[in-house]
Amino acid sequence: MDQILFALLNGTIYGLLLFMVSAGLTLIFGMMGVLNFAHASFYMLGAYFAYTLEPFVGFWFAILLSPIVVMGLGVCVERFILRRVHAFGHAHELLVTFGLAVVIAELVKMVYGNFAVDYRVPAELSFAAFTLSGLDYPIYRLFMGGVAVTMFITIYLLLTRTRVGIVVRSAIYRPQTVEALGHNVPLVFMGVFGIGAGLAGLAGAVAGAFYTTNPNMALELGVMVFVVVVVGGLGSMGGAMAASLLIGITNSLAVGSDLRAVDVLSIVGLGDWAEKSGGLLTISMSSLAATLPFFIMLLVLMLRPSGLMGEKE
Amino acid sequence: MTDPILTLQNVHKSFGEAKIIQGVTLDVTAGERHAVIGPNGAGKSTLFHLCSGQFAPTKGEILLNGKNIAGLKPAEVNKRGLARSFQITNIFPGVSVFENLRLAVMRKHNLQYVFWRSAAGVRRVNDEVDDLLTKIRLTDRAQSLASELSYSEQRSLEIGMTLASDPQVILLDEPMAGMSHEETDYTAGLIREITQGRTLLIVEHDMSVVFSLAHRISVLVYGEIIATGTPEEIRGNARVKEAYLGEEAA
Amino acid sequence: MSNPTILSVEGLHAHYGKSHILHGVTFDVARGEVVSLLGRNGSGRSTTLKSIMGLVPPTEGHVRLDGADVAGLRSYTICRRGLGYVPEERETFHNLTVDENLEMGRQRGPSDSAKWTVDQMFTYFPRLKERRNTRAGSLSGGEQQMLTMCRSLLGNPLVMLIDEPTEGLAPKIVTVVGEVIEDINKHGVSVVLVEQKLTIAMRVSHRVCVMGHGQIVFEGTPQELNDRPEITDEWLAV
Amino acid sequence: MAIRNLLRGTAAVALVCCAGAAFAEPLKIGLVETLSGPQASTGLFYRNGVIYGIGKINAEGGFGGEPVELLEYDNQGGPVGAADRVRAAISDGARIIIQGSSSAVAGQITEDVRKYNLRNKGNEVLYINVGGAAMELTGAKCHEYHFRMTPNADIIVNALLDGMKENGALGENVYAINQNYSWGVDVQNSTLASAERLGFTVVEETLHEVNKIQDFSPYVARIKESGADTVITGNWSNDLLLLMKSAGGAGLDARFGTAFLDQPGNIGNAGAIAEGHFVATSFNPEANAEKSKAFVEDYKSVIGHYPTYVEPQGVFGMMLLKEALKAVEPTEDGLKAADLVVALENATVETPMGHMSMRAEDHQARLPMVVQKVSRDAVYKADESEFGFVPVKLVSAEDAEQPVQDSCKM
Amino acid sequence: MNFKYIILFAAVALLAVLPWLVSDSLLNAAILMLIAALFAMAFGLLCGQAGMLSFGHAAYFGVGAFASVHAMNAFDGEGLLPTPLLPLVGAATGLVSGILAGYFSTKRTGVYFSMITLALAELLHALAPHLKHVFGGEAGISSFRMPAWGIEFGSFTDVYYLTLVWTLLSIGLLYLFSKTPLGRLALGLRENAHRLRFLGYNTHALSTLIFAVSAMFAGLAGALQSLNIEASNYVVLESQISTAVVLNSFIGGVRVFLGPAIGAAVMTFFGYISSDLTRVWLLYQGIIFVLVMMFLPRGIVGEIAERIKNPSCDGLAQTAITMAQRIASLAIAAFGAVFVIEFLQRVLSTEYRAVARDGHWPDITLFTYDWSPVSAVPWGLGIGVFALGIRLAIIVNRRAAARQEAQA
Repeated sequence: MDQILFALLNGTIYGLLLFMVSAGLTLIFGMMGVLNFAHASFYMLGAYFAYTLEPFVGFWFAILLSPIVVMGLGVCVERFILRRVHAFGHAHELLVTFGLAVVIAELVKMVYGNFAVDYRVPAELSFAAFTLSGLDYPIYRLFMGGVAVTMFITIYLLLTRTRVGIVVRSAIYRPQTVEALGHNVPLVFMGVFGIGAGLAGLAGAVAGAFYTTNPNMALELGVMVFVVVVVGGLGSMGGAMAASLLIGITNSLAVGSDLRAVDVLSIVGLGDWAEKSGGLLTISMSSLAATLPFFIMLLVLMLRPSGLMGEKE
Repeated sequence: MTDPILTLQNVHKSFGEAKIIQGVTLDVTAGERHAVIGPNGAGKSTLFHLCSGQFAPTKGEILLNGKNIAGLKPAEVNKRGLARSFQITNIFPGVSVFENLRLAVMRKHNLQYVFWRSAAGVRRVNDEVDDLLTKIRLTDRAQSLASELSYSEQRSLEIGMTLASDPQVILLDEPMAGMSHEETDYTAGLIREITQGRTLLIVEHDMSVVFSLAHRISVLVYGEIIATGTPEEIRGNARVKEAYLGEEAA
Repeated sequence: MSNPTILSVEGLHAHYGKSHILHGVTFDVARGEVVSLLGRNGSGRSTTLKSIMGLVPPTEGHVRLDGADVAGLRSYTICRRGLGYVPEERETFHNLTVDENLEMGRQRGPSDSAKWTVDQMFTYFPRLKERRNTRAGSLSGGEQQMLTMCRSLLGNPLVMLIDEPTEGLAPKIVTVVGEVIEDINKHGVSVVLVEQKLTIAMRVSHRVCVMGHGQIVFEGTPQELNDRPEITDEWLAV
Repeated sequence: MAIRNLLRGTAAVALVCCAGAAFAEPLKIGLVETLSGPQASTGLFYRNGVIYGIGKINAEGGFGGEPVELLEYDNQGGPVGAADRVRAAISDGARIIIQGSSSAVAGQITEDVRKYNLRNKGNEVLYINVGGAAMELTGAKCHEYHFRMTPNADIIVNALLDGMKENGALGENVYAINQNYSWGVDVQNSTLASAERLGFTVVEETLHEVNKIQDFSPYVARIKESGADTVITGNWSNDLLLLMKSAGGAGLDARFGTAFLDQPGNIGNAGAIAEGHFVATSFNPEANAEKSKAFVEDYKSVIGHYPTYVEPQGVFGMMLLKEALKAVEPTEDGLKAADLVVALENATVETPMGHMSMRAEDHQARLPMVVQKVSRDAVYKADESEFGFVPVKLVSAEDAEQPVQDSCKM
Repeated sequence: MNFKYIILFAAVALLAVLPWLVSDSLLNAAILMLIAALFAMAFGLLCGQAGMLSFGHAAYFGVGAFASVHAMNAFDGEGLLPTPLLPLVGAATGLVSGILAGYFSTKRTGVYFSMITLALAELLHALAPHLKHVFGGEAGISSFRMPAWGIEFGSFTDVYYLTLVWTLLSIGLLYLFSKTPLGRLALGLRENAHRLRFLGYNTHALSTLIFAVSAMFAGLAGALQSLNIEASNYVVLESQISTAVVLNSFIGGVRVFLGPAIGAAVMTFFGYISSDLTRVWLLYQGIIFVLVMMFLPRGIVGEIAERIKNPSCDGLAQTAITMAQRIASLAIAAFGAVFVIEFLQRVLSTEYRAVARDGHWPDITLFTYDWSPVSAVPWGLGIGVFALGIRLAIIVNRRAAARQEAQA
């Protein structure tokens, strides 16, 4: 029982991390229709900037300042690159962000080297929150979860309770009408892109200390973030949250499970046959964990292309 | 001119709560030019979408040559002999005019899955495209990109493509929208010419066109046909006038 | 009309892609005046409004609002300078509540414009007050129309551009909409109205312009139009 | 043909001029390493070691009186790029191919070299493998022209387990967690095979996806539940770091035995969490301190830093090559590969850790291993942290040696 | 028109005599370029002609590669499938997998289509390591090119001709395909799939077929690669392979027929040369790609074709001069940028950092000169040259614009 509880807890925290990174992308995708390939790069930059700033301003200010720097970068990307490419169509926008992701990854390697940098959870946060069947639960995990939840609540409140939030929500659906009502939509787009990048940066600054800050971290998370956005549904914050948790938890449960298709088939008496045919049937759930998100994405794309909570295709 | 070729029987269409078409019954006789008019939002385009297979009606039957086509896919409807044009120009902008028409013509010859011979080598297709080009008077623009045509030329091309499958019934959705006087006259002549021997169902707002072109007119208001008749009958119909000029219902 | 001109449209041309929709539209609106644009579908009335508003950028011509040329500006600037626009398709934000939709419209507006409050809106349309926390998507067509008008009005415009406000509405609501237009006009807001229902247009307008083929083909008072049945027959009726 | 010869002639003239008007072709060695892309980090370390080693070869007269020329190729991280670069290297005149990072690339190169040699009898090339650790390279895939200068999984795991046992760090319940590919499987098998000899039970073994897992806590939970007191893992890079951090964060009370804990960044990043964990490699500067000191200082003066991670391995491989080259007489065409094969099989070299030689049966190097522990007491600190590696056991080449695999048929 | 054929003929002739002209090493590069070009052409059919942006084309390339390796091992290059005909196996496998994958992915359009192709490829890539008997684990599957038809297939030259024949043949077939009714309909799908439906076409079937044909040629390219390196490894299924073909094709120009092929050949050659020259060649590749997307949205070949089709009113001579000026000024800027990047890379490298630890900054050799990183000279030089180049480019552009203004 504790095992399951543990898996659920971990899956939730991992899911929340995914949410932190995807939150910005889902806003950007929803509003501008751009699947931003460089989004995970902002996540990586967040971690690296925080690492760079930490010696000067300390951990707390570092994780506060780093997202702001990333946000500034995001604003520049939107203003000087995406806006220029916009006229050539969505494919070009998508591809230019892809090129950007390559450039950012290479620059990071050039400046910070190829190995993980020494960016760590500060000592005052390295203790156990509680113990569950003999295992400590690091407080930092809860902190990350807390940041994600706070982020979710803040975005939610911003989107629903503030004028800017209302503008953003309506601009997702009817940008022209919004503009005709006196709102500077290009500025809003730029702002949303910047904030989206900043949120990813915050996620990086927070998670980079717990996991590792290395030049491949964007690559590792990049595709997963797409999966979250597509599964959750375009522009839907709730959808992104649901999809993140779904992927986080299935992943965590799958990793801990040795179940194989053979075992399921032997219930109906096909065990021997399956054992003999081998291949996919004899691979355990845990080895397939990495493929699950793609299965989920395919299913969603086939059955409900607008995503779990998306409103338009 | 007595056999109905296209028949709508008590056709309904709603989108969620909104009832757009509320029980339309209409006979279009073979060989006639039939216009559908009505104020904005009356459901004319929806009616076309229903006939051409874009939407399936919520209720009711649509018979083409006596066979129900309601709910069939657009491609299927087209194969059965009904082709349509679009209100907003709907062509293949990045390829030549010739190519546009060839794409449209090839279907009829069942060439769609052919990958062992050159499209340019099929003489029948080329001849038909040339024919169409002449008909829509675009022969000298054959090699231009469709996107480089003027607006009215694009509309002509649109009509040409509709014609390509040699359909029995043609649906034209506002073919004159956005045209100047001269262009309108030109296109009206074109439509008259090309619909010889076919059945035409047309939605149009330019009344001079409608009245000069149509044999019969149906007036659609709030998803219902309030009158069908010859141009003279329609002109004299009080309910029609009211619908158009908005006398409030007492 | 002794009042000074508030909106002056001069030689406006506009294209939708390849299609040349407006062929030099020219008309003036005086302060406090209601002008109706009449004409059949496709005559370019809606495009005129969109073009004034900057949604379909004019390819040629001028739009002077209170003396300043706003042609070619982005529509949010035009809005802030004092033009309110009520689109034909209503375009309420379906995922937002009525209150939020109204909030979307709130702008300071030019200094000399009439000022409006949400409460005033609710006096016009009490129905909206009852449904203020409902999502706009679930409102009826009439309610959505009221909502769009209120939304634009809260931008405190000098001139309201209203596109087909009565389309598809029940007669009772049509009357209400007509009255509201008259009332906001009394507060000093000028109105450019595109309207299919001639009776309403004739009743609320000070002047009417009839459009055909992207041009103004007749301009005059409702009375003058009444006196010219051939205009009505040629350009408006069946 | 004429044009081609002309071009070649010009190229040769150009080369000769550059080489300082010497007449004999110098021996060319092609380094086909991962120098760009996500896995470039390790490749660059092998490169350092090889460059240092070649420098030593040239310092002692090179080959046939000519300095050896090192050609560098970027295999772009994968077997496909490697295949292509090996061919480029050979056509540029390289007679020896060197590569280290990634077993997949090594697998490709060894096959390519074998095929090339089949087709070009009398004009063979050699593959010096300084890092590919997969068992099959000296097993089913072994051939005459492949030489592994690096310990394989068997050697590493056995040395590691022995060292841990001697230091009382090897518990009775061992958990084997590895990456699901040949290397991980090899480590797992070696661990299982040693259980009886060293008197422990492998309570559970896990193979997981390679470099795809962000969150290792589910695995840590499983380790905890299994009751293991020791974790043996061949994981490298992020997979090791994240596993360790996750275990540290969860307060998992288990000792780690690893093969790649010394990868730069690991100690700096894991900090105190890594303290007390073990790693077995082929070098530690504190073992045989005097000899080692001379080596590391010299290395630093050339490369710029103390040798770390896989660098010594690369150097030792080059040292053995140096000895072998000394024993070979250049022919008219330069190096005759078959001669070098024999020379390598008979070569012995004294590395700072002890003597190292090549086993003729499968071309697996016999080399000493050092089992080390992460500790604050280390003289040489890792990653500018307060931790470093303290040797706990130096295993001689003879003791470290493991039997030849049956599958190897030269 | 004739001019076009002359160039084409000259290019083919050049390719045919290439083994006599270049070294083995370059010939090897040429083989890679041909394979990349064919792969890009297959992608170009799908993306450029039919408008479907696939992010998972490595899957079909990969299955072709593996199928042919298995066939190589099974037939030993004899009997029904002698070595020269092995690519047919790749093509067949590509076709079959393309029909399957195409059926699902073309059910959606736009970015959703892209996501499905991405998901399918990632799934295959994630599963491949576990299916060891098919994909051979991380060591891959190795094979041996057996002699056939009296040819050894041992030397570069043999392999080069084998690749060349198949690539030219395939590109020729792709060209002919684009002329067939189905090929023309691909354009229809790209331009307006909605309209096609109303013309009576089953667009899903059409898309699936086009997808399958594209996958078939991708599989053929994969098979050629297997033949070339005599092995296959599941890394060919990696997303980098999928994205590389997208980048290559767009850099060349995805809408012009030979654009993808030329883009792929150029970029492959660039990678081949630069990866040995500089450690940050991926950075340059990324920068080139971003710049092409921003300033040459039609791709390099596409832009040239456009210039030829719609020559500016300047006249040929003036256009050529302008182009030359533009290229020259951009080359100056590029030199400045490369200088700064290379210098920065050296300063930041671990090697240099290790040497420079004690506050002493040794000189760095770059382009045969020694520069001190703490002096302003190298930085100023690099940035200055870069700025100069950009400035010149702006001046050239302004002049061209002014001339056009004057003539309009």
